[in-house]
Amino acid sequence: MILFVDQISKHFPGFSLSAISFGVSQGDYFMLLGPTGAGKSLLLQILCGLVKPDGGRILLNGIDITFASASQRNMGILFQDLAIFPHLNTYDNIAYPLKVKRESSGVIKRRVQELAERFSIAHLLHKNVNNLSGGEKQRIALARTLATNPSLLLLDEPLSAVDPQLHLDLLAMLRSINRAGTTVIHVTHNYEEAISLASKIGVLNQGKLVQLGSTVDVFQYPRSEFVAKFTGAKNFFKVKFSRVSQNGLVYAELPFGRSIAFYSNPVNANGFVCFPEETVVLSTHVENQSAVNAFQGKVIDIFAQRFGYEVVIDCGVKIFSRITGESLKKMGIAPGMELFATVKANVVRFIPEI
Amino acid sequence: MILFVDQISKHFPGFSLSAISFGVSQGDYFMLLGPTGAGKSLLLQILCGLVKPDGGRILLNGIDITFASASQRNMGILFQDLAIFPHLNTYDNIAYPLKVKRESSGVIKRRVQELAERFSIAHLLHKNVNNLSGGEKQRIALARTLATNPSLLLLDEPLSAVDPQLHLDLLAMLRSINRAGTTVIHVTHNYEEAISLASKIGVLNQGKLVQLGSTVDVFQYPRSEFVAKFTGAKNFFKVKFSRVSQNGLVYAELPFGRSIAFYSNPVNANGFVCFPEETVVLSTHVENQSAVNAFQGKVIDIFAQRFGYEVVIDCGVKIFSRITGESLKKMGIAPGMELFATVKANVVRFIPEI
Amino acid sequence: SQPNADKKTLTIFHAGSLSVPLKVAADSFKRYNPKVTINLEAAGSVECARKITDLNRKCDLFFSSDYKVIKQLLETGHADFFIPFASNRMVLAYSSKSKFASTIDSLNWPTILLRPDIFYGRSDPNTDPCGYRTVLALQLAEKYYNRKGLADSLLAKDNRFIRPKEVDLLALLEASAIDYLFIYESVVKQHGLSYITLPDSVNLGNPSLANHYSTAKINIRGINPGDSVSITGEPIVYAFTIPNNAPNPSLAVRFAQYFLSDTGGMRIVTQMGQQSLIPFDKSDCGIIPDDFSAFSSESHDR
Amino acid sequence: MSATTKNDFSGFRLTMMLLGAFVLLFIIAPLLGMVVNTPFKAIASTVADSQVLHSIWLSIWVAMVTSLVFAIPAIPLAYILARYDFPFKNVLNGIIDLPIVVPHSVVGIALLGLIAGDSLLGKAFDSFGINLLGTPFAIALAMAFVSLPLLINSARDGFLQVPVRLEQAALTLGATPSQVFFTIALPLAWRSITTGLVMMFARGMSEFGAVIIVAYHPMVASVMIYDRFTTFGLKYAQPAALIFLLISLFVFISLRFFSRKK
Amino acid sequence: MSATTKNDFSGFRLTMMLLGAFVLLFIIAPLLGMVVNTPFKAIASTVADSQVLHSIWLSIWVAMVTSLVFAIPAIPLAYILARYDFPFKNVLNGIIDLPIVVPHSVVGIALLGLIAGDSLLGKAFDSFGINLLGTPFAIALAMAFVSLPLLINSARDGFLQVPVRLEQAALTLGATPSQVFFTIALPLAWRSITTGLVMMFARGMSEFGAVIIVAYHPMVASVMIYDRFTTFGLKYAQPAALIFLLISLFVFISLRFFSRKK
Ligand SMILES: Nc1ncnc2c1ncn2[C@@H]1O[C@H](COP(=O)(O)OP(=O)(O)OP(=O)(O)O)[C@@H](O)[C@H]1O
Ligand SMILES: Nc1ncnc2c1ncn2[C@@H]1O[C@H](COP(=O)(O)OP(=O)(O)OP(=O)(O)O)[C@@H](O)[C@H]1O
Ligand SMILES: [Mg+2]
Ligand SMILES: [Mg+2]
Repeated sequence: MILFVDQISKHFPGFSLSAISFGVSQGDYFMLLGPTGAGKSLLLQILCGLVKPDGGRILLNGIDITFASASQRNMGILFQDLAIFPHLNTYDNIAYPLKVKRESSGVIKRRVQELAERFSIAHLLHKNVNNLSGGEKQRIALARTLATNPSLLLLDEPLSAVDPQLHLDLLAMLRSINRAGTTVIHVTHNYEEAISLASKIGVLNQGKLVQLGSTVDVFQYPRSEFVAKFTGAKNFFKVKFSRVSQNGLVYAELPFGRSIAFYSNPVNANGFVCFPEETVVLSTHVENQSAVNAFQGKVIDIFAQRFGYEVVIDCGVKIFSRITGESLKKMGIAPGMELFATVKANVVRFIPEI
Repeated sequence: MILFVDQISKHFPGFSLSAISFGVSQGDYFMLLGPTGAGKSLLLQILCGLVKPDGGRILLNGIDITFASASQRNMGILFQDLAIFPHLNTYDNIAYPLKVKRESSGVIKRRVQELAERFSIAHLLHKNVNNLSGGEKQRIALARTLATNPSLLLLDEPLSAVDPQLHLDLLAMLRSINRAGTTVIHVTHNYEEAISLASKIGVLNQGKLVQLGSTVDVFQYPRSEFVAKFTGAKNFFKVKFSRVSQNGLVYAELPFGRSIAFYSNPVNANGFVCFPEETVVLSTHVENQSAVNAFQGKVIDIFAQRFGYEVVIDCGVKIFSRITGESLKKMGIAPGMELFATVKANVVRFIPEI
Repeated sequence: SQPNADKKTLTIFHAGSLSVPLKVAADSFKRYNPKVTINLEAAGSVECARKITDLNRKCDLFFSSDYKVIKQLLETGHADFFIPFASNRMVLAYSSKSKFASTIDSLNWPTILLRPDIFYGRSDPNTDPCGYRTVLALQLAEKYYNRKGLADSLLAKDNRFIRPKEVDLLALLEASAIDYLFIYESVVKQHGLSYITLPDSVNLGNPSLANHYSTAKINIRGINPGDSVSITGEPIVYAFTIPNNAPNPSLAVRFAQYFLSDTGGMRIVTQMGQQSLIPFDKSDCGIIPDDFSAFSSESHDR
Repeated sequence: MSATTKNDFSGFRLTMMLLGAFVLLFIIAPLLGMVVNTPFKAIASTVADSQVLHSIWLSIWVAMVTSLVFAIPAIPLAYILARYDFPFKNVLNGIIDLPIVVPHSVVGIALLGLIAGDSLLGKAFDSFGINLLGTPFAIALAMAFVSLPLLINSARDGFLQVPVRLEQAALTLGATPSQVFFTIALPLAWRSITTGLVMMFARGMSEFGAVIIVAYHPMVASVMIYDRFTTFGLKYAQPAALIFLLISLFVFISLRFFSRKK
Repeated sequence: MSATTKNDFSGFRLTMMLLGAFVLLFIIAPLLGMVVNTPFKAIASTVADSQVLHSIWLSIWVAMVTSLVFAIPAIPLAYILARYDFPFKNVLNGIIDLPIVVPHSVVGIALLGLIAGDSLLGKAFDSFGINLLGTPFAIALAMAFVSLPLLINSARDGFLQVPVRLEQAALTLGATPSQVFFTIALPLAWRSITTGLVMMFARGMSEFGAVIIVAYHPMVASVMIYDRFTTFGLKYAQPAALIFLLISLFVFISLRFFSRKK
């Protein structure tokens, strides 16, 4: 266990981080997810020693570093706000951690050049950093953080400002750094990033660690609307068990009071239901349909998606349906229209609460 | 035509924006795409009057505003770096544009409250903005920009720091603002954002507007690797026409010297080819396959994707193949392995150059 | 003759009005004693005394524009004697830019000074001997010109232009803030200004009119805040002393001797517009060291 | 490792603190010497002296009014120097530093030339029967001249630190340039401006050489202390100086306190 | 609309410029008056006076050395005041402002108590046969005392403007606190520190009241100008003052020029 976070807490008026505990092993890629304002950045700052926790311990390789100075932890951190040194040019920004470690100038030169090439910023090396673009700055900050090959890397939304092409390249780079042995803790709002990098995931919500597990566990069995939405599942609701019918259908209560029917093995449990957008069928009237779940509502939004269109129907909660452009035209769906959204019982997935 | 940008150019040592021309009509949602450092933020700053162009004109509703003061253009701009006023709390930041317009305090109060609720930041209204999270700051800046209902909205990566759940809500909000008549120019690196909002797209690369058109045009017929990758198409290559075979197969030369065969109507044209990752079949030896295109290469990366795994094979260029977890295991694919990537001629799409 | 003493530094505190003669005297003294450094420190006479008594600064010689300042030192034990060496006269100085510069003379000046469009300056009687001497001279002028109330009405006028030292007044004159000012003849000469000489019975410069001068009187602030002392008119008498804690008393004596000699300092002093009082009257001057007995009137009488 | 960590940190901090303490000592020792050397009784009796309090009060209010009045044009000047570029700006910056270095009596004399009877200003006021010399106005000019650079320099540095981006943002939000100045630049440079104002105020209060030439009476505190020193000696000057210092200290602390609140 | 736009903008700018010009005029007019009133011949002959140049040179080098030497402890003090919180910090800030306000002769008297023969320091030096009074060291102390607050205040404000985030970033990149100070805080506060240094240097050069008490000789420029004034009058003092000002101006412009380069 390289890093062990034990009951860390920190209180501010209006926000608290409470009793966060998790462990990260050598070589792990730990992805930290959570809604904005959940405390992710704060947690990273506690880990690297910039904010002192009110309670709890942090063990690094078995040594208690809760109160060790930030400069001696040998963690690399990439700040969300980048914190690029405005008085240094790109070269000197990247060389900074090497210079303070008093590396020889030859070593520094080689290393900076190498990093600059890896991040495609070699042409910016002697530029004033203040005029650079958002993505350029982000890469400089990343290169600077990696310059000393820290054994534990803390990344706070490291790729939020880079374009998709670079994103792909940088993902590959982070992957290879991690494969080469660097342990990473990474905060992101990007599902692709999470799924293609993470070996372990922690979900933070309102200062609490609400889910912790392997990538598969967390994304297969989301325990919160947040995680579900994070994976792209848009129709995800918390339900309360109500009854089981004779034909094995389970009935549970949705937040807006209506029931939903589905098949499930552990029957009398509360939990979450979810169904893919493609399985939601829209119709102007319900008759002659095998679906047991038909929710009436009003179309509130229609927008283009990678594949077809997404129609949002307000049935108390928002239900998303994905349809093709042709269906959209044919049915003449427009905002404000009254519709039925029908969901077959066998497409509804139930995730029991633990 | 609400906004007409005519031959705008701006020169810096090491970077130039050259002869940018485009028009945006009332109610358009103009999405500006481009790799990092392409000049997108610079262009927005020229539009809103903070940077004076070296040449060209900007017409707003027919009036030349090229040298009008920024404070009188009535455009709302959201900066990439947010530019939140550190000495004001959340409330006063959002109220700022209303206060300088000398709205009555009752109006201000109501409007700020309304915006705060719309952006779910009502609980932050009386907080010091300097301690807020990245996503919270982004929403404050957005609310502030929208406070005066500007008729033209310039957004520079407005949702890069918000979580997926909020992202969805804010997308819907931007859509409804646009539908209510506000013209928007929006810079993004997010494909979902682009496709679900844009009515028109401009692609900037190295200071030049390289593609301009409707969403469908641009994404269906990408004219650059950048746009193709932006849409998620990973196997996208520029080709040079070489010959047509008797059976109607067109042969063209890929960047790495190898030929690729495909069917195409306008035959003797240069252009781009692209093929979906799912259509790339991997095999350890080529025999008894109907595919004419078999590229030998080494596996350089494997990573999880929303659906299955993505294998990257270096055949001179990187070819991406999407396979299931089972295939991956069965074939024992690992980095460094030599493989053949075969692509059927009929899955290759050809986009002629104009 | 004394090689060790030659290398020493002589520190002289002196009244601002003695700056020029002392500088010239010091320069010529150095010609004979090239290794001696002479540091002249100019300040108001009272200020100089304060440096000695309150600040414990050490000096080898102290030249005052009023012997009475040194007398105070005698009382506090900082010095044992003083040597009155020169007189001076109060004059009315002006510049070419002063109003009525072309018409003023030693008869009409009181009339002109009383004009509301004319401003004149004087030093503060409380801090500067020149200041109370001006007041005394105005009282004497009232008598001399037989104009009752002249002193009071002049003293009531232009109080804005009272300054702690006479040199501050010169700045006012040169900037044309004032048209006239009362000051010592020697200073005016050294600064190259025009001036009107006042009659001997007014200018406090004639030692033989001591009795007449003593008819003027003024109250100024005393030793402590709230106290006041009465000052009676006297002839102007410049004096110097060697304080008891002088670092280089022997060198100080040598300089003083040079200063008092007819061919040395006294020639310079008279050239600069003052009247020599050498040989001086030893009575009431404390315990004069033998080194200076040659310059006293007694020795001359003998 | 943890041990060296702490050592390194406190080593640096200790050095900094020792160095800082040295300067503090250098500033405090002479002041403390004054306090120690002044018998309490002398202070008590001096406090009762209305002239002393009058002079101190005069110093304070004239210096305060001067700082505030001159701040009105000085702060815009500082803003211009921070925001706009023009030829010979370096020379201008150099000229703005000059008043600090001008010998004080030379300042007094130069100001005399400005306000004395035969100057333009002097004549103008003369026609109303007002002579500026010896008035609080003259004192104010002397104070202002020697102390203005402290405010201008401090304010200019303050404005230079305000990110231009924030002013741009305000502009795009519809603020006029003057609104930008008052709502963004000024509040964000406020700390430096306050420091400049306090230094200007303090420097004005201490001015002696220039003030005494343009106005011996009414006596400001520094003149009063000098006057007491020459006429009555150190014994009487020191308590007055001490009272002046204590009142000043009180004023400074309050000023800083209130300025921080803003 | 475009018309009002421009009007509004230039209206504000014009007001700012007029206000700024007013202050500039106020600073420049007296200086210009001096220049105009001084005949060129007088300047030429004064330049030839070796004593004048000596004094000016003495002022410059002592003030310069003083500023640099005292910067070594003053800058750390400023950093501590900017970064750490402790009780009575407001009082400390007030005390640091005090030297500006102390009447200059009182400073001289207080310093006399510190270095005169019968003081601790005085005795220590006396045992080596050194009398501090009348030495450049004494001058330096007087200069330092009156001018230190200008540096400390300016530097403190400079450090306060440096984002703590950048210092934190440096720490996480492995820099020790002292490296953070030298590579991040110091360079980013450099402009304010330079301004403080220039003001301290200038203020030191101008000091008269305190210097004349601890060291009339060797004469610094301000004493020399006073001496010439009392001895020979304004005619002789003014050219010396003018030369002093011109040299100072040159020094300031060069200092600003070089400091900006850094
Ligand atoms: N020093 C502080 N004082 C007061 N509150 C603070 C402080 N630091 C953080 N907070 C609060 O902690 C909360 C969490 O902040 P944090 O930056 O960790 O969020 P986050 O999870 O990183 O969000 P995002 O995804 O938007 O970056 C915020 O609401 C903020 O107000
Ligand atoms: N004031 C300036 N001086 C010099 N170069 C500048 C200036 N402003 C912008 N540039 C250059 O223009 C280029 C484009 O910058 P810009 O911020 O517009 O990129 P962008 O397209 O917004 O990128 P990103 O997606 O990373 O935000 C950058 O490489 C930058 O170096
Ligand atoms: Mg964050
Ligand atoms: Mg950008």
